[in-house]
Amino acid sequence: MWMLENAFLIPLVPAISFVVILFFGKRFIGANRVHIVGITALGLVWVLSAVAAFQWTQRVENPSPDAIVEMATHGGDHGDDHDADHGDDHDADLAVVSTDHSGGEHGGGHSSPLIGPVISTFSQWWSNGGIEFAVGTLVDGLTVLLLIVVASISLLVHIYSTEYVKDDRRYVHYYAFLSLFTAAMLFFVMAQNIVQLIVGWELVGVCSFVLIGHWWEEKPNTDAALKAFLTNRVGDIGLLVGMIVLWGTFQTFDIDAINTLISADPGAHHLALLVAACCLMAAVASKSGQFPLHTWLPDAMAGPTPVSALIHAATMVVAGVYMIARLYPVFYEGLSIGTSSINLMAFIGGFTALIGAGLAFAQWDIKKVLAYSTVSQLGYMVMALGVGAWTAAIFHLFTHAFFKACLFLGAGSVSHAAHHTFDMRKMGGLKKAMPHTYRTFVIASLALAGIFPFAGFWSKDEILLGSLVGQKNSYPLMLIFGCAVAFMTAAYMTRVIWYTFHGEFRGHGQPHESPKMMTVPLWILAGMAVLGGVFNLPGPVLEPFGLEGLAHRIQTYAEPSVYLSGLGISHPDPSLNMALVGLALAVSGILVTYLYYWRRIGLHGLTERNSYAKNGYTFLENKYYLDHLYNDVIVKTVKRPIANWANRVNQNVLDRAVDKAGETARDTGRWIYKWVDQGVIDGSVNAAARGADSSGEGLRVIQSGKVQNYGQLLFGSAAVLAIVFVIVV
Amino acid sequence: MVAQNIFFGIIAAIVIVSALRMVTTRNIVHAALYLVAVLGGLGALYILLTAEFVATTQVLVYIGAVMVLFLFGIMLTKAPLGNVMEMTGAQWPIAAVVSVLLGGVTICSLMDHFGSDRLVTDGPIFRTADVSDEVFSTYIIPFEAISVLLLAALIGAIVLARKD
Amino acid sequence: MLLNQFLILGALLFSVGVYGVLARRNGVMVLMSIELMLNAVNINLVVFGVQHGVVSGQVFALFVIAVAAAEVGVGLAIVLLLYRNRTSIDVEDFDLMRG
Amino acid sequence: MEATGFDTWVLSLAVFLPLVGALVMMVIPKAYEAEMKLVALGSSLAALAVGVYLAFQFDYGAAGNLQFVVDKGWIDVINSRYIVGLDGLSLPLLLLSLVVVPLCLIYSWNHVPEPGNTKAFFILLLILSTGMNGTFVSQDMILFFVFFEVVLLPMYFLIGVWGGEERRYASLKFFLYTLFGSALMIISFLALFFLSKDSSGELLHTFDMRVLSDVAGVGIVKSTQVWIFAGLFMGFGIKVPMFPFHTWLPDAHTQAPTVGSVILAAVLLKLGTYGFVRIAIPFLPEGAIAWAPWIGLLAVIGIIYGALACLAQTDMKRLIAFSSVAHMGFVMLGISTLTDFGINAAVFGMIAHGLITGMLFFVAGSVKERFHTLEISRLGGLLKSVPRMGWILGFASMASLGLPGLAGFWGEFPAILSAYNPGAGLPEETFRTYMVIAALGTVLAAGYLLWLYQRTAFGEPPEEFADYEIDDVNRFEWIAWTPFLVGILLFGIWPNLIFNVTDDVVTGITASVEAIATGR
Repeated sequence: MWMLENAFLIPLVPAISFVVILFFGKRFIGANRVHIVGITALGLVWVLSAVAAFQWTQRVENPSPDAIVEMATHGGDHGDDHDADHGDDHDADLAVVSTDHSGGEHGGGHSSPLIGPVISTFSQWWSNGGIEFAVGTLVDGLTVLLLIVVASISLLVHIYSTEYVKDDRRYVHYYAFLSLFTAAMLFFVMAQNIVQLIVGWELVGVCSFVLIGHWWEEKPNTDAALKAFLTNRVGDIGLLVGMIVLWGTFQTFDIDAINTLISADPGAHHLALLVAACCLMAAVASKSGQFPLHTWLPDAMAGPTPVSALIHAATMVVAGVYMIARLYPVFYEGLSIGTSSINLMAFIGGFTALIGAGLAFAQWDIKKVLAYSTVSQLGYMVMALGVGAWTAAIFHLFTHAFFKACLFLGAGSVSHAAHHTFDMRKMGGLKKAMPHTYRTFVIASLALAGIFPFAGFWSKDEILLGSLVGQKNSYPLMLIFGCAVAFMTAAYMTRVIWYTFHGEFRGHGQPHESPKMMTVPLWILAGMAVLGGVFNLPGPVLEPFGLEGLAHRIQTYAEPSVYLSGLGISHPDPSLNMALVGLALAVSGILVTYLYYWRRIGLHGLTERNSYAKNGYTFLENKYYLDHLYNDVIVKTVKRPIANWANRVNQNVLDRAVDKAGETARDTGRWIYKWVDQGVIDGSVNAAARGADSSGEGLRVIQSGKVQNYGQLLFGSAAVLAIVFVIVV
Repeated sequence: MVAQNIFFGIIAAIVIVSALRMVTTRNIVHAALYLVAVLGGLGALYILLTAEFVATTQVLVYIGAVMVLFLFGIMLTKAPLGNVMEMTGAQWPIAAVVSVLLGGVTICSLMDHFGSDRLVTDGPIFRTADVSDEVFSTYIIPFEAISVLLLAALIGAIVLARKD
Repeated sequence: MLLNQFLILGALLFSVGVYGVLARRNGVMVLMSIELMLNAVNINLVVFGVQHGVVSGQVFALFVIAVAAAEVGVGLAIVLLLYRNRTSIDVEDFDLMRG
Repeated sequence: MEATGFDTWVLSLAVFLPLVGALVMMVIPKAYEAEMKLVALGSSLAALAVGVYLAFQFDYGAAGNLQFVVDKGWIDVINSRYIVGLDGLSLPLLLLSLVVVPLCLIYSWNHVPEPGNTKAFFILLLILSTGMNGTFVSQDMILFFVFFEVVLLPMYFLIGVWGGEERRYASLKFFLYTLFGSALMIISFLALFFLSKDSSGELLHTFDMRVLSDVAGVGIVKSTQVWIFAGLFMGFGIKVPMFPFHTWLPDAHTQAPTVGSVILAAVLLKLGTYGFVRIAIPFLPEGAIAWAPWIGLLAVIGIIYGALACLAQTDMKRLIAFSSVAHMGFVMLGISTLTDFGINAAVFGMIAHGLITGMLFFVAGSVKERFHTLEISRLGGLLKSVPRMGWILGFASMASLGLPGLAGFWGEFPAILSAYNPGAGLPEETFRTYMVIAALGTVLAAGYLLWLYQRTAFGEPPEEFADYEIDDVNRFEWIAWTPFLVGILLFGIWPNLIFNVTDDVVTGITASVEAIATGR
């Protein structure tokens, strides 16, 4: 367990790498070779993370006595082999730990003992008014999962970047900040207290700022960087206030303590938790690109593509999701996730997923499609958390990270080939020229679309299932949103593939396949996109192979049952019907889009049949009718008015609102400066000076320079004072 | 006692009237002469108060020396002898108010404080010898200081009044 | 005889002197008025000396007379100097300190 | 506790060594400029060395107590004594002041601003140093006042002689404004002198701050306390400066020479907040409780207002000056909560603001020197023309907007945090509102700083400077700036370096306030 207790080493390695690259890179290593330092560091991080992950699984499998947390009150075991009816049994389940939970291993319910996180604290960070707390690490399954995700993707991005940003004007800075970002993100995920959470949160934000603005000579890039940072800052108000409310309520910064306190007594502090949860939702909305603060994310694509893959798709943007997961008791109790059938988080998540997907149709920039897709998928995760499907959300986070990174890196590869453009209208027909990119892109797209058996299918299925079953009540609206998004996701990804890889090449020059340093990471990620699902396969799937023991690994290892069981969170049974519905939606999405973009061929064949065979009139007319319906009504309304409308709202209302807010703030500032500061306040000071001046003018009359006048004053005032004195005394 | 009172009344009247005339007359030489009257009257009052040496000094120094100085001053500054120059400034009402206030408050407080205290008439009488003893024993240092002051004033006056 | 007789006389003389100092335009007249004020003080000194049966009242009166003589000497010298420089001894002409 | 041996005069040494240096410089003829500079630097470095000695000898276990105390008769007539002492509150600020002055001397080593005259410039800086050091260690109100005012004159001359175009106006405004506050302050000091009673009701008639701190205004009725506090509030609040008494600050900062701005921002503004923590609150707890909501209100107005004003600025230095108003708003918000958290945060905020804003002014000064303008619209592409300076500006901006891991955050976050649970006797809802508004201020801070950074550092350098040969950060600047940069990073990573030291004193202060508040 050494690695779990000394997890601070993991962020320390890239932090050192940052310092080395930034300060010694150019001079001692050579500007073109700094990536060696970065990749070595990341490799080390990956190994350490893997060790940590392994040790964590050991801890869960063979818990040592000190790892087991005894809880007087906690919820029942909600493994899949138990009844699906978990309605109200979590209120008063006082069962002793070991009796009720012994059979959990094959159903995917958490194993019987509640495994506590590994908390180590180091030097005292703060002592302030009697409250002292230390910087430390909290390592549990969730942390370990994130460590693996961050380390893997960061490592692959490091490797990929050696080609992608080769000969860049700021190669050294690029690698330095890639390292710093990794360090900050790793620091963030193993935060032991909420102050550390805030610190890590802000640090990843600033790295994102620096990397978006990497090519700061061009104004749009810096605008995007500023927008990203400022939007995040807006959310940070919520973060600060929410965290402060938590502190005020529990008088501790310790994440473990806060979670334990809530799960020990779920009903208490409901109002404070509600306030905290709503405030923190604002933070989540900004960092994880949730409606209505998602507008920065597409703009953030101004940064180098590997950065987009690492930061704006796979890791940093899931910080919000991670924070919800980390402080899940706060949200669960604050937003009454367990008892409601709609709540703020679920709605925001679902709605974001929907509008993100809608917007993805209207984009011509391949990276922006992927960006909106990211928005949409993050919404999916938030929605999953909002309906109480904790594991599903984290599972989706895990799978999404890989296939979205793959997609982004694939897009980067395409642009690398097509003369650094991201405009899909200048692509097309790249299938032949770049087969590796094409294949990995398609695999990742299928994963994203949720096609069996790719990774996305499993995680998406769990989310839909989660909203279908819910906790006490199901979440019908979320289910509808989820299904619609599943359909749309498949559709827009098909569109991207059509425009990018099929048809005629519309750009200029000769497209070529990217070098190995880029395709190898693509294939690795594609592999994960295929296989990612195995980490949390439902039991029934594995039963035929006799591998039930491997079911629900993420649920088993990652879920912080020590907190969640106290809240009584249940896991729904796998449902074949739901899976089929989800799959059908995805497939139909692909099919519809396929028909639309290949419709010339379809229409051509149709007219041929119209002219040659008159027997199938009705059917063909129906077919035509369907075609018409798909084309002109569904696709066109979705594609044109709705997406455009959403786009317009996005651009004109929300985006304008941000701009306007900025402008208004500046105008207000100007106005206040001009009128209040310079006018009133400064003016009053000047007026006071003028008053002194004019009274001075008055006094000048007295100041005649004539001795006798002074004498009059002297004696007169002496007399007056004497009179006063006489009267008083 | 009555005689003393009568004398005091006469002298006081002369002093007051002369003083008033001194500050109101338009002729500067007249003013100097009124001052002589005031100073002389005061000398008489000192006699009345059994301060013979002070009275003598008053006459010698003031009427003998200071007045001569003043007259010389008047002559040297070619002050008009008649009423040609307006002797009183335009602000005399203010001055009057101030001095009336000052005098009023002083007199009021004097009345208030000393009311009907009688002057001690049976106390010791200090002759010139007593005064000189005192001056040359207890107050020898102030006396010397006064000497130096006079010397300084002498030199200062010469320096100031020199033509070049 | 009342103590107040003398004191009030002194006070009256003093106020008259103040009036003279404040109202008269001629420099020499101002100096003369100052003499008036000094003499008013002298009366008080002598009277209180008598009242308390001490000799120092007279001594100080003498000192004041001496200082007054010095003051007149220097004051007249200044007036002369002013006259020589400005051909005027009107104190209202001297307002170099005007603010 | 009375000190013994060397310790009895080591503190006075730290205070007066710069003054000795200044006196020595006065007798050196102008021609020996190099020697003169060495004397100036030597004396300030010697003072710093003494400060380092103090820091090592300081008993951190007893940081709440005064150490190195000297108590000697001074002005017996008014029972004012020469009392100096060092505790956990004074130590960091004294060190800050001791560090800043030699760095400023180094920075102006070869380029004393127009119209030159190194001798006078350095002498003034040294006198300034004595005044600042003295203020932080004096434990007698008259002594405090004397040092407080000693600071004023050198600064007046620094601005008035070596300043910009409008230096006369700015220096006069600075001088008069501060003097006005001081006048009210001394009245309050006198009132404290005459009215303070000990617990048995005897009038104390003392200026001894230790005694007054102990009696904590017991004998003074609340309404009187409120008035006396008002006087102190004006005196210190103007110095801070608090909205709406801040208008001298932008002018003074804009017109002052670079090192003047740096010292003004780094140390001078802290005299005001230090006064609040050291004098106003412990002496008059009831007055403090009555005033705290209003101070908090002015503080949050200052935060938002300063930030909005920043957004409207076109001059870099003026923008930084307004940002001071906003940052000192956070400090005052922390103080107004009357909690350990808040006041600790305020002390931290003072030091952080000193380092960060000082650094920003240094950069602004160097930019001005190279480009001869601070118009934001005329600058641009600093990262390209002077990359190192551009990076430093970015670093300082990030620190200034409160990025965690850098010093600015630890002044802001706990201050906001403390407003959630204000001290006993204060309205909770009001302060929670302040908390939210203050949090909003952090966004605006990010807005104006990044906006500044985008327009000055990003992009291509403007045409008009294309032909210039512009040097990047030079050696003297590196020497002067490195301690600032290291400090910002160090305190950001390890905030307990300061919290640890100040905590004991602050706990003592708030304990007495709380006792008063709950004892009623």
